[in-house]
Amino acid sequence: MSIVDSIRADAADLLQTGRAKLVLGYRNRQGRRAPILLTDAAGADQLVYDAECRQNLAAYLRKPEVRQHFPVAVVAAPPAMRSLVMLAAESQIAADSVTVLAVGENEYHGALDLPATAQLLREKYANLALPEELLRRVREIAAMSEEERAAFWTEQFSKCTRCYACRSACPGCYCQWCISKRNVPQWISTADLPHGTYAWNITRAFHHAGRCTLCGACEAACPQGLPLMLLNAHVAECVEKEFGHKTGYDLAEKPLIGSWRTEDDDGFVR
Amino acid sequence: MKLLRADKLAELAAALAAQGYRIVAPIRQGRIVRLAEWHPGATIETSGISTNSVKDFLFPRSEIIDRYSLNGGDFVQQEVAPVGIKTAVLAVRPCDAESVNVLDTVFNWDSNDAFYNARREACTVVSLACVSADQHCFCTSVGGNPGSTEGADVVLRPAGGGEQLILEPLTPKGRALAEAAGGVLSEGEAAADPVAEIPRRFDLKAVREWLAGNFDSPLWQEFASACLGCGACAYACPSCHCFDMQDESNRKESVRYRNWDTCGLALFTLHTSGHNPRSTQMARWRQRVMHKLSYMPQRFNLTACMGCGRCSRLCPNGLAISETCEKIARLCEAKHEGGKR
Amino acid sequence: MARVGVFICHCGENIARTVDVAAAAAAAAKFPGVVYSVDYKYMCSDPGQQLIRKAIADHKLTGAVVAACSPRMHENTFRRAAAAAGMNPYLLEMANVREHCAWVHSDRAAATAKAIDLIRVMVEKVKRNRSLKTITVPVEPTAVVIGGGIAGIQAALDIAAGGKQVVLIEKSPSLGGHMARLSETFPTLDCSQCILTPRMVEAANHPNITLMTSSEVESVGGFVGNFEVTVRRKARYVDPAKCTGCGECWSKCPSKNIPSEFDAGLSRRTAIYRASPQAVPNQPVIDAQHCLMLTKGRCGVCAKVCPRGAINFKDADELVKVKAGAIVLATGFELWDHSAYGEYGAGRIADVIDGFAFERLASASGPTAGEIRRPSDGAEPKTVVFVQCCGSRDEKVGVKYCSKICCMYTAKHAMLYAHKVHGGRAVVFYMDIRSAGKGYDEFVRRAIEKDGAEYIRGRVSKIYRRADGKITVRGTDTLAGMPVTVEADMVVLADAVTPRADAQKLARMLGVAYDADGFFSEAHPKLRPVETAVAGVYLAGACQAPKDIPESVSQASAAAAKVLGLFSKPKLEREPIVSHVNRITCAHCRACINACPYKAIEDFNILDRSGKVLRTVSNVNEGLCQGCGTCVSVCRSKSIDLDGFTDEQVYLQIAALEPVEAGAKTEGSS
Amino acid sequence: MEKTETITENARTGFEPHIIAFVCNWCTYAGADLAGTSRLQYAPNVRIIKLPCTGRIDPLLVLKAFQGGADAVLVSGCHPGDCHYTSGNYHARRRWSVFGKLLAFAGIDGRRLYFSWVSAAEGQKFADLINSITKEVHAAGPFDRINPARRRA
Repeated sequence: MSIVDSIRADAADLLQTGRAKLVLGYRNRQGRRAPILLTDAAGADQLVYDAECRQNLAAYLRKPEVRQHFPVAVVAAPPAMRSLVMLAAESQIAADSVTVLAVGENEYHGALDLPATAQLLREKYANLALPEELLRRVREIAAMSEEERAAFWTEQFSKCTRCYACRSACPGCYCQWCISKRNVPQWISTADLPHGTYAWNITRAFHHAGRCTLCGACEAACPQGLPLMLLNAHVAECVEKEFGHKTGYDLAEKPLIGSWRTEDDDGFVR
Repeated sequence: MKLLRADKLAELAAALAAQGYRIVAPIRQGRIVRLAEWHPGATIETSGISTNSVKDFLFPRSEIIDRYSLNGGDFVQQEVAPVGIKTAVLAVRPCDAESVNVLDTVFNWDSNDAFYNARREACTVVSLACVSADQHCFCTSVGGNPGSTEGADVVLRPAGGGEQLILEPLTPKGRALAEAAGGVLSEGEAAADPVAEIPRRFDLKAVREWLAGNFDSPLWQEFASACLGCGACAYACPSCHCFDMQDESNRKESVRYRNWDTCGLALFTLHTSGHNPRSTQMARWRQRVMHKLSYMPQRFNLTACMGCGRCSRLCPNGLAISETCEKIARLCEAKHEGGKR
Repeated sequence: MARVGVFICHCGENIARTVDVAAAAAAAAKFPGVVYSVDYKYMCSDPGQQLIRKAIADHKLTGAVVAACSPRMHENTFRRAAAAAGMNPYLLEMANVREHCAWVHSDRAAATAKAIDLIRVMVEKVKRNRSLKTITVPVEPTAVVIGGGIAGIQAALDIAAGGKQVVLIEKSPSLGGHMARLSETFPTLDCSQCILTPRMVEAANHPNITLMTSSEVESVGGFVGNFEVTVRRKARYVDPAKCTGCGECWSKCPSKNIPSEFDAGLSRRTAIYRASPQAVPNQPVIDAQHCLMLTKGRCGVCAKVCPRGAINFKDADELVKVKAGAIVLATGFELWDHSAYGEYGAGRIADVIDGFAFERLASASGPTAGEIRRPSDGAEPKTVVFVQCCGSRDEKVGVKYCSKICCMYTAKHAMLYAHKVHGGRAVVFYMDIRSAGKGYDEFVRRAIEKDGAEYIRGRVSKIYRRADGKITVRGTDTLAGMPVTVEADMVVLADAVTPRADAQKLARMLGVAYDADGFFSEAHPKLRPVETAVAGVYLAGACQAPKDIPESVSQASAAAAKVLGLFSKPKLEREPIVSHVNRITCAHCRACINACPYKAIEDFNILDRSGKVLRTVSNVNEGLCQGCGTCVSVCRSKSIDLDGFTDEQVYLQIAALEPVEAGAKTEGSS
Repeated sequence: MEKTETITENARTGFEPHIIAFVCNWCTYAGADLAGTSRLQYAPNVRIIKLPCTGRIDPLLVLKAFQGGADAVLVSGCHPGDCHYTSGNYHARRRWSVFGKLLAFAGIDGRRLYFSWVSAAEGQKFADLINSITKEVHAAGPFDRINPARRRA
């Protein structure tokens, strides 16, 4: 049975048996993939799956309209699976509220609960490689002078319209009150000028330090084509190198920022 | 008629720049095409449609509209003069040109917005008729068409199978631009290429009627189910025009910014009390559709959707106002037929 | 609109010399929100405080900034003044223009500019200060005293006498510490044990004192008024409830050849032993390293001979939790190890001993019953060289400070030697003689003039043993300006007094600071010498700095007074610098709960009327929160904030420092 | 002495680095006090903002400082193991390790952002630190022109 057929079958079964009241999957829309929220088994045949499915559907779990339908099932590739595990570790979803329709690299692992998903990730997807091109560009920028880097990012951020598509596409951005909404004090200016866009994009990247699963949804969502994954990949590399930290593999994971070890890097401190 | 070789757009830009115009045109930036300030060397993309619209140059994402200096305990207000830089916006789509009418109306209906008007008066819109379209285009469904000259000061029409462009000034500003273009243009005759075929996707009248009577329809939940509540659609939309005011200060002065805002974000309608009249994404998405297709027509007899399709092209989650309208239209037909029987 | 008053202190000349205080006052007067600005010679003086109180009343101030010394110096002074004028004390802040400005800069213009900035920063903060109410927490009226030497005993007895409970924790099997090992004490030469032993017994029997010997502090939790101290009571293998201290066991114990710690290795003890005949409690313990039963599993003689069946080889360490309102640190000192001095024989010459060894030789209860006999062959040394400052005042190899007590005990040693070995020759090498103290200098003079100790000013450069057993001591007489060589039979080194090796571990458990030398730091060198920076933790004795007995005892009593003061009220008032959660915006990611060092943040369920859980959020327990603010930094949605250092306050403080001339003007539009 | 050098350099270039220091109350603030009571002279370019603990020093504070035109920012607290609140500085250290690298990648590098441990006993270290940082920022030059976070209105 093809991956798509298996997903359809499991989705229909989960909805019929009531083990899921809602299935988050992908559909076809004018030749592109779009999320679909199914509550009726009859609709299962609308589900599709292929490499084009780039949205991280775990992002929907913050929507009150979706949470009303717990337990839900989510079609998820390894990065999205990591997001789900991370959300559970950060107490955003209860382990019994989500079933994962786990799609691996061209194979389907079936309908798993979160512990099984975490185990699958540890066993089969412990090392998800990032695109060479992305890593190459990260090196490229790291090799620039401070002035060049500043110029590069100033140029990039100047395109940002502060539409927050990056935020809404990201499962990790579940705060009802994002820092960007805070106005007493207004740490992050809403003005779409360098100080505002720099503060927003840097803070976004930092808030995902040790939490980003590198799914790429933010960059894919950005209407202005900002290379957000450069920031995410750089930070992810740093935290893995410095602290051996990779999020989304352990339901009991402690947050990277908010825990410590005596042997943490001390070299940069005078 | 005035003609321009299609591959000489850059020369037109250069000529106008020489005459003191700031040139804005669709330019490729990485994986996207944006309307941006043109500089010699940049190639102007005439196919497809830019991610941003003319709006960016008439109603910027952020602008300072007031300024106070601090002197000890007291504020001293500083005049902020509206600035309009003489600008020619080249080769924008007819739907974009049309959208300017909406902005003109909104920024002048109760009071006249000096900042907007200064830019508007200094701006000459040169539209480029569409000979092709993609599956997201639906101008014909909302009263526009790929050859429309609404809101344009100058229209460019592809001719001779795209070899040539026919340049037709439509307004005094347009004629002034043609003057400034001077030698780049040649006199001659050419037959305009046929404009793009864009099928009508729904009956706008029927949709309006449905909207007027179905504020509380359970269908909205379904329409909006995939919306995650960002502002991508509104900020790309040529006619969305909502803004927010923010004061920022250092110890010398305080400035008042006018920044884009959108009904798609939860904070937009949040009251100080904590109450939010549009507490769900459903309500916010409904507001967006209603505002464009029901409230604006009622108030100004204007459709605030140009059918440019930007929102559905950009929406990370595949929402599209056109798709919603099609669904509504189908409902109406069904009801209609049901009524017949 | 805020009404802030700014009060700039000259501190006599201290601030005014470098900072143009008048100019600063004039500048401050122009800050938005400042309605009154003044400079004055001594703000902390009575008239100075009067001035503040009057201004608060006259100008209806909503906040005040005192630009003067460090807040560590006078914040309380000025906040009390504000309170006296009816202003909430937390509406007053200090700008540190003395330590952080006037004293560290010489360029008057630059210093004045900086002072003005520092004042503006605090004005901006004060504008957003809220009135805070001090938090009251219940106090557990029990004190833990760590260390059973004279300082610990004294502190424990004084607290107990004040009617409060004390848990006295001693690492070794017996109370008494170093003092119990001394022969006589300067300057009166009264027998150390004769004066100490009664105090030891009193401490052991006092109804308000719980004695825990062979015990060490494992961990410390909680905070002032509510500490929880976990104590490891080490296995002693002898049931104290049954043992009568009859001595059958140790007289029969086969492993007899263990060097006695108490006697500085000059005598041997058995595996089951008492530290000394005067040990308190007077009950033996088994030394597991040397007990045949515990090491090899055979023997068990003591168990056989014990008439009460008190021996229990199965005994194990146990962890005991003690709730306490205050902690007194009295962990004492140890001697610097002179084996670091190669030129002094690197500790390998048997007859080159330290002060404690000599104390034991001179002690009637010692291994030689008070006769001076050298360790190597038990012969009576005819010539003894005493070397002061061994390791002290030697930054390279030893310690840089003066160990304070060596001059006095060396004089005592010379004196005791003269009394015990008639015709013996005592030579003392010294750098300086520091004998300040009641009857101290007279005591040293007596050693020199009456008891004929030869004092040579100069350092000893080399000590080595000759083939014939004599010890050659080479040095210089810096007064005579010539080299000196003394042929000695025994050498006594006055080793430096150092903090205990494990003192820093304890300091970290408690969050108590320690100085560069490793001694515990007092809260203020002059005004708060027995307190630490950690509320509810006090210092007594040589763990803070080298001290002699009377000093240790008086500090111990002072610490006891502090503890009794703390215990005098059933509830304790605490600075209200605590975090608060914004329950509307908290996303319950639990980052703060993970990060809090005090486990002060917990889950909190928001219920509807029917009791159904609507949302779960974080909640701060004010009693446990110590106000570090770590939670604020890990909160991504800024749903937790810290009173006294709120986001808004800090934001405005930073904004107040923006250089206004910088920052190119650009039109806001694109 | 370093400070005098700094001053002569300043005289030449006319550039006075504007440095904001976020320090903890228990160690570095007290260390700065000790520098004062010991009358140690150091460059007058640093403005201290006191917080209870490095644990409280949020990256947003640093961003705000740079928005406000700081040429450099110093964050300083208790040595590892010495935190008055037992572990605030450990939390801070990890946070800064990550945030520092992120900022460097985004155009605000190590010549603009400094971290240090200065205990209550290290008045001399504090004075030396301020002098050397002031010198280094001096060498790096004014940040305002290229500062990507700078607010320009």
